[in-house]
Amino acid sequence: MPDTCVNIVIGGEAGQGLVTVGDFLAKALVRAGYEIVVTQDYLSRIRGGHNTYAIRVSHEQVHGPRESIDLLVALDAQTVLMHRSDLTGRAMVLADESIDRLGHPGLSIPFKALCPKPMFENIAALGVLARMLCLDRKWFEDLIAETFHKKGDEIVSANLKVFAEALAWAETQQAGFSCMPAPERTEKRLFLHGNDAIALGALAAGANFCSYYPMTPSSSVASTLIEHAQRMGMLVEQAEDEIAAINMALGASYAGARVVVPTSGGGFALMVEGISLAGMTETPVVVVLAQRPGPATGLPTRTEQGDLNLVLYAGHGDFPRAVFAPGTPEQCFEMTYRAMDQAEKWQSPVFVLTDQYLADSYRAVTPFDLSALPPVSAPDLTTDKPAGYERYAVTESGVSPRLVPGFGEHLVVLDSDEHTPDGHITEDLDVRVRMVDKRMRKGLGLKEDVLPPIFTGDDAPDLLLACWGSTFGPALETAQVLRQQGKKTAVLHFGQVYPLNPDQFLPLLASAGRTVMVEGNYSCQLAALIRQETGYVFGATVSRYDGLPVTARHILRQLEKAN
Amino acid sequence: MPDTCVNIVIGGEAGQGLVTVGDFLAKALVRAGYEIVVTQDYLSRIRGGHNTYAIRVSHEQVHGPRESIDLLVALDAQTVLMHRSDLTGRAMVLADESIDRLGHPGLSIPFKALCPKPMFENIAALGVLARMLCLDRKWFEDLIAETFHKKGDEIVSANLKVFAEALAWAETQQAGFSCMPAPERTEKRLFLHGNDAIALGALAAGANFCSYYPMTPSSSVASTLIEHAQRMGMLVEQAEDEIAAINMALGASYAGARVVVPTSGGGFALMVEGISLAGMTETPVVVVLAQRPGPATGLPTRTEQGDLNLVLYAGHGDFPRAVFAPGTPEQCFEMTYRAMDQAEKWQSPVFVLTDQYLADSYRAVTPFDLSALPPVSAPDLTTDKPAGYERYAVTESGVSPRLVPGFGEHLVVLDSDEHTPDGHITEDLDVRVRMVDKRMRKGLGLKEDVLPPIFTGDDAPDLLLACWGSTFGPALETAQVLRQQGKKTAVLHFGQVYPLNPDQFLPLLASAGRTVMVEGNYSCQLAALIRQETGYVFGATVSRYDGLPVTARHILRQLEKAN
Amino acid sequence: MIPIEQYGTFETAWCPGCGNISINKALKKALSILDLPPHKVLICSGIGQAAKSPHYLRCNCFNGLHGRSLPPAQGAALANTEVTVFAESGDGCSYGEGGNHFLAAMRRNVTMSYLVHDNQVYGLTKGQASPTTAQGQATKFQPWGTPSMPFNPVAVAVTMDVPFVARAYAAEVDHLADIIVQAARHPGFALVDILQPCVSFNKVNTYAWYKERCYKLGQDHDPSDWQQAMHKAQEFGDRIPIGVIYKGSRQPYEQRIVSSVRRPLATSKPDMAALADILEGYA
Amino acid sequence: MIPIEQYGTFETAWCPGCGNISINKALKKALSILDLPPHKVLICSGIGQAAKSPHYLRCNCFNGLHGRSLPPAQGAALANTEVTVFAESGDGCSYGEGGNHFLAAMRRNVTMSYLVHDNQVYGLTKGQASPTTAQGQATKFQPWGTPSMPFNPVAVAVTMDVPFVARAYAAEVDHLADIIVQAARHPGFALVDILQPCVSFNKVNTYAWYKERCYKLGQDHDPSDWQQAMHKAQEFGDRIPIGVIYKGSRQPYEQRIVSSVRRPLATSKPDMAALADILEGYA
Ligand SMILES: Cc1ncc(C[n+]2csc(CCOP(=O)(O)OP(=O)(O)O)c2C)c(N)n1
Ligand SMILES: Cc1ncc(C[n+]2csc(CCOP(=O)(O)OP(=O)(O)O)c2C)c(N)n1
Ligand code: SF4
Ligand code: SF4
Ligand SMILES: [Mg+2]
Ligand SMILES: [Mg+2]
Repeated sequence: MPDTCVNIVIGGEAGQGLVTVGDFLAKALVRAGYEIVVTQDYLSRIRGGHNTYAIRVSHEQVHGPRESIDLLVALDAQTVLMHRSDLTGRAMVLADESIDRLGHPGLSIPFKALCPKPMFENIAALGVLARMLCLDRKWFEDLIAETFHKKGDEIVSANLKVFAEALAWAETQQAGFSCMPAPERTEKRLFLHGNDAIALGALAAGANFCSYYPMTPSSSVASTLIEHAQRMGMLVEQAEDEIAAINMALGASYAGARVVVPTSGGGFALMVEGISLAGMTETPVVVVLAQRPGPATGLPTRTEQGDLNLVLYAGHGDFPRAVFAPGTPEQCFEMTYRAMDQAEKWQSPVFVLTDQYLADSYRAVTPFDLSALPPVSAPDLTTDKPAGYERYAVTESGVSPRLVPGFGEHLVVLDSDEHTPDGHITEDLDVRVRMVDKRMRKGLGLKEDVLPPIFTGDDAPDLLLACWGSTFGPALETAQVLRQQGKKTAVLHFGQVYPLNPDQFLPLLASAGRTVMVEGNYSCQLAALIRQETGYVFGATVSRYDGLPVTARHILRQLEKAN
Repeated sequence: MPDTCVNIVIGGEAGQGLVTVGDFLAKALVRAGYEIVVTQDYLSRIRGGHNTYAIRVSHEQVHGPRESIDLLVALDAQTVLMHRSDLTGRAMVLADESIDRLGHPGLSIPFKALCPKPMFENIAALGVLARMLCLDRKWFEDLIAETFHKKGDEIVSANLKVFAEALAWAETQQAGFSCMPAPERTEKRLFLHGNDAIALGALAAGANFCSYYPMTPSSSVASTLIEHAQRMGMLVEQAEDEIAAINMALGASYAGARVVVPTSGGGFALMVEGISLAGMTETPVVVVLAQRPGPATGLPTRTEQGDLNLVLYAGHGDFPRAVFAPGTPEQCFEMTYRAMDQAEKWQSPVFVLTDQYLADSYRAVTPFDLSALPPVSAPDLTTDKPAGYERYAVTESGVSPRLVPGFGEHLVVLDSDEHTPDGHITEDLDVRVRMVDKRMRKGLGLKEDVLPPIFTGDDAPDLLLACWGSTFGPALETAQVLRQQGKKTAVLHFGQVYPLNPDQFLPLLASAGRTVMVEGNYSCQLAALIRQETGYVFGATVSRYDGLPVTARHILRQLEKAN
Repeated sequence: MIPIEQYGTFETAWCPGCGNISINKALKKALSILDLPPHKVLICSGIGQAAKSPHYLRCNCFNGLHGRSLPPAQGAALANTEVTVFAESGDGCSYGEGGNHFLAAMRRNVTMSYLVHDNQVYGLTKGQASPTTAQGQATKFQPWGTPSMPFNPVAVAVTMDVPFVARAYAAEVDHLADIIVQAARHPGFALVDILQPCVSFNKVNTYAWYKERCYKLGQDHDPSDWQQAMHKAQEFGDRIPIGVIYKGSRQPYEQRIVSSVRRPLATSKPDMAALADILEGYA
Repeated sequence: MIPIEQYGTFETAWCPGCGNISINKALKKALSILDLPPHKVLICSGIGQAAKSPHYLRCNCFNGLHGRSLPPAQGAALANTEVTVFAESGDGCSYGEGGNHFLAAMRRNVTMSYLVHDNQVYGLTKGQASPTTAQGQATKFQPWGTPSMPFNPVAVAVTMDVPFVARAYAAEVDHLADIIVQAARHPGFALVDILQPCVSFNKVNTYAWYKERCYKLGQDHDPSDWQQAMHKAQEFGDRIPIGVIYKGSRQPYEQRIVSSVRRPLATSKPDMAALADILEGYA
């Protein structure tokens, strides 16, 4: 992989439009059939500062971000200064002619000359990039037409003109950048980031109610839902705070809606009592928690995997739950879909844990086969025997019939206090025991349904890298590198981190020469959970907590240190 | 113990005054030199229903509650019906003559004849009880005088008269109850329940600010503080909600107050983000969490030990903390005192976990030696070098100098975002790593300071009962019973449940033939934590989650089942 | 009119003489007048003595968390058009722990009725000051007198142009029932603050205290006149007006919901063709 | 008067032209007039663009959680009499997430000043509707228009008899500085709602929009007259009055604190003799 892929980094101040350039380019690359991994690194501010948008691209599968830069698009002088040490031997720097490239090879672009107005500079940059990457101009021209379509033909052609002129200018330049191998694929792929995929997965599963309170990096789940709310008939409400968001969702779920609640760690911390209410009242709810570094406000726009413990133990008292931790946009879609089903099936709170890196990471995604999706559990609307209906009838599975109020003569009674089978408050301590047992039995069902971790790589490997959530890709890349070095390596990715079914992974761990858990947090929370549940102790752990995504280079360096 | 102790249960409706009778009697017993364990079992309502106040009493040490009843004071007919199956062979039932004793031996008391007004019935009952228990009347007479002192001499003598007449009437009755052996001790003891002791421990350590939101069973920590606020100069404020309570406390702590925040599980769930803020800003705070059964509102007035996981993992992101779990009122005092010190010393959130049973359980407590208390850490008011002051200076221990704002020219800057040593918001990712490392280093200090678990009983025992918090007493009693049956038994009580120092207990666990963890929750949370931290797996677990305190009988039965 | 018996009779956990008992009676009466069978009624409550109310009435009931009666009520009302939604809770729950939801619900204006049992004290937790306790009033937890000024929910609701604002008195059962009927029929968010004697913990605001002070608003009060309403909302002392204080006409939230949302949501299934088309848009 | 330079100059993370910059200037000016050296100033803030303010000013600073500027401010003000306490945050933080604390602080009336940077939008999270966003105003997250009615903090504060209530405009730096000085000098809780243009996300309430509407209250406005104050508090449309809207005279919380509490609490040590005596009482 090292040779065939190119890492493009666009750097500049917030507000300079680097996301526009990045999104455009990344989407064009996907249309052209390339594989990409986008990494967005930005500050908690609206203008100024220094942000980057990195696109790692290849004709083959790419798994994660990379530090070294092959093509640096510098929207300001700062960008050259800050990233020059990461430039590879073949690297080129693209910048306005007013910016000092500090002697690095590249192009000094005459933006002023190429653009009638500064607002066209992004398009001009794309023209130059199209040339540098030997991309067919049609990918860009199509995108320009689609994007500016609504603003009228004049705007479209003005942009097309700038694009063409920039491209033409670039063609006159010497600084050639060796073309990437052309991708073979021709099928359409989707251009999606993790949060898009989560929102779409929820919609596919029938989610029709979302209450949220804005918080980076979860907000784009809500905004994607809002974007499609009109067509999908979803009701989205911005709540006054996170407590309202979760309690409103529970009320809606009780009343028959299919609910999803996106938030981040600090917001989720405020939902802890509500989660306990979901557990007690057995009301389905899917909470999407997009992680960022804590404690407290921490680093609001960066990434971390530090909130696993929080979702595992959120809520006072014991009750079952499930926690998914997708590693790719595909998994974001599938697992959110499954989370919606599991929440309803086991009438429990279910979590989807993602993080800023994955949330914002665009990829080329094979279109989802909607017709192949399994059916999703749903509550019953009504019953033949309304008089005898008991919301909390004690059953063997622990799951009681869940009816929707108002659709028949049955009454649906929920209580946050301990309750009798018909839902009414009780202080009968024998009933209490029966109800705890009933609720906890659902945990067995959740465990039977658990998705096995994905094992990939060499059998009986010398080294097994375990990981969860977004660390999947970097672990895969590390394994690839090590295999190239002749080391039998495998990856074990936990896409569902709770419950755990030891039978699904203990034999695999046992088959490995050495096992290492890789986590994007300080204390290696999944390793601790696995030890708690199974006694298994990993040979070593690799952690990261500086706010950046785990990368193959990071893992390899830490592995060396640990040796 | 079985023979020399008497279990007195007073039963009746809420509002009938059973707590008055119970408190009076229990206090008289303590003054008379007896040992007691009080268990209060009440409903979440103000009038009606069925409550009990149980006093287990002996001239020797008593450790926990007991199910079987030797003396049943029935304030209503319901009480006889509900508890008749628990009566021992020698049991007596004391009730008004209008109440059917259902054939059980006892006394039918002519309350109407003995009391000029119904309000005197409690005092009359005490007269009869004094006689039944062969207690010196002076203990009661003193208490009557002290209690009614404020209401004037007339009320005092009216009550004394009723008491005397009831006593005299009881002396004329045949139904003798064999006198308990007289206690030998003559020193004064204090009549305290767990929450009293927690409040007093906090005051002794200099707590001078308490913000709280009422919640059973924590409210009596606040009310005891309020009772002494005037004399101790404490500022107590009822907040608008729990979020305000914790954040107000953090603001006060920052500004130089010594703070304590009492709450229960559901209220604490709302403080989770605030705990994370305490972790990030390194602001000392002691949170007292009085546990009750969850999830959600659960059983508001009953007991459980279900919130250990919640305090262990409350807050998003990693940061250090300490958790104390006292087992007796003495430990409540000592450990809250220590918690105040540790919170300040390590500038971290520190928890005192108690539960409804211990919170409400009065005991005879040896007076605390205030002069022997170790000094308590305190923030500095000012510095010689105000200009260079850095609230988060990076140090080897992780602890930075904590100054109080306003007492000198230094500026104290706190931030919930990641921050530079001087406290200002930063997005410098190297600083981030240094700050995480600094904060986490405090965890090592907290670990060095950890209180070892108490080991008591036979060395190299056949059976070792591990426990934490209020389960201490019942475990001790169980050990006593088993030892009498010839089984070498020991108890290992974790008074501090986090951090854990394995060196302090793994050898002890290894020395035992069999180990059993006893916990008042469904999932045995401490056992899971110990496995996570040490890999140690207990031979068996005993749990209880019906809302009642763990008792020796419960443990013995579960042990039998597990065999 | 539905026969009142349909709403059932229940043993309550309330103290004898508690004002909650009359409120429960009035609510049943109102539902009967509203012709709402039990299964068409959905009541969300918080935690406290008042919050136990929906257990003492046949209805769909979501007895949630302390302070959180309003969010689930709004969620349920938005999701389910088959039921008439009420939220019911105590003053502490509603104006203390739940204050932020109260503010937001007034702004949001979802059609539902909010029945607050205002006993000016925390009953279930044994008598602490609540947000409506009079300043200076002593309790076991506020032995030097409640330090804060009491909250006047009615005045704040009028200020915030809540479309239906009423003050009622528990002991005036028929009057209260009539107000509840009006509240339920009014589009948008309706607040009924119900003065409720707590015989166990509030020894100041007793039946006698209220009886001396409460008077019914008559024909001369025009609830559509904001100034008059504000004036009456602030009258709380020697004289306390009960009745409908204010009536406005703000557009309820439901009228602003995206038209494509098919309510009740329980019957709305995802349009997979539309979704396929949306996915195409990402290509 | 303290030289303004003492409060330092800082690089900010705000957008060029942001109203926060003028507010920061006005606050420094006010502190200078108030003669408060940096170490005698304590500012608590929440999270948001506005909440970064105390980092751009030499002072004691507690930059806490989103929505939670008021609880630590009150805690600090109660604990520490050596400092003058301010809370400063955005409209979302103050009236959205933190609404319940706002209600309680108004009732509690601890002496401190609350400076709310009211840009009628969530700035830091990129432009969602805030509680003060106009109904119907479209945002990326509210593409069909903000559904809720806007919150009028000034009117609610007047209704709740907050002793000092003002509305100010960021661009009127001297006027704002003067209001902050008055707020800090007034005993009890003081609210200053500061209209603040957000050049990045609020394209409706712009400098031009405010300039056209804002006018300074003159001598003819008597802030001690509640009716007049309420009238001015509700004026928010074609004309927006800025200045001190209301001045009352409620007793501040500090005057109700138990006399034995020795403030600042940092210097109060436990009286062990008293405690020994208390313990005796349990014997
Ligand atoms: C989060 C949370 N905090 C506190 C409590 C304890 N609590 C239960 S009821 C109550 C007060 C009830 O007062 P109010 O709402 O006025 O109802 P009332 O009992 O007076 O009818 C409190 C504080 C709780 N259950 N949950
Ligand atoms: C508990 C919590 N919820 C949400 C957020 C995310 N958040 C940060 S700032 C903000 C809104 C800020 O709006 P406002 O208070 O008006 O300040 P502005 O940025 O407009 O100055 C939000 C929602 C958070 N940090 N914490
Ligand atoms: S305590 Fe008060 S509010 Fe509660 S039931 Fe008794 S009288 Fe009613
Ligand atoms: S986004 Fe708005 S409020 Fe935030 S700094 Fe920019 S202009 Fe100011
Ligand atoms: Mg109340
Ligand atoms: Mg704002």
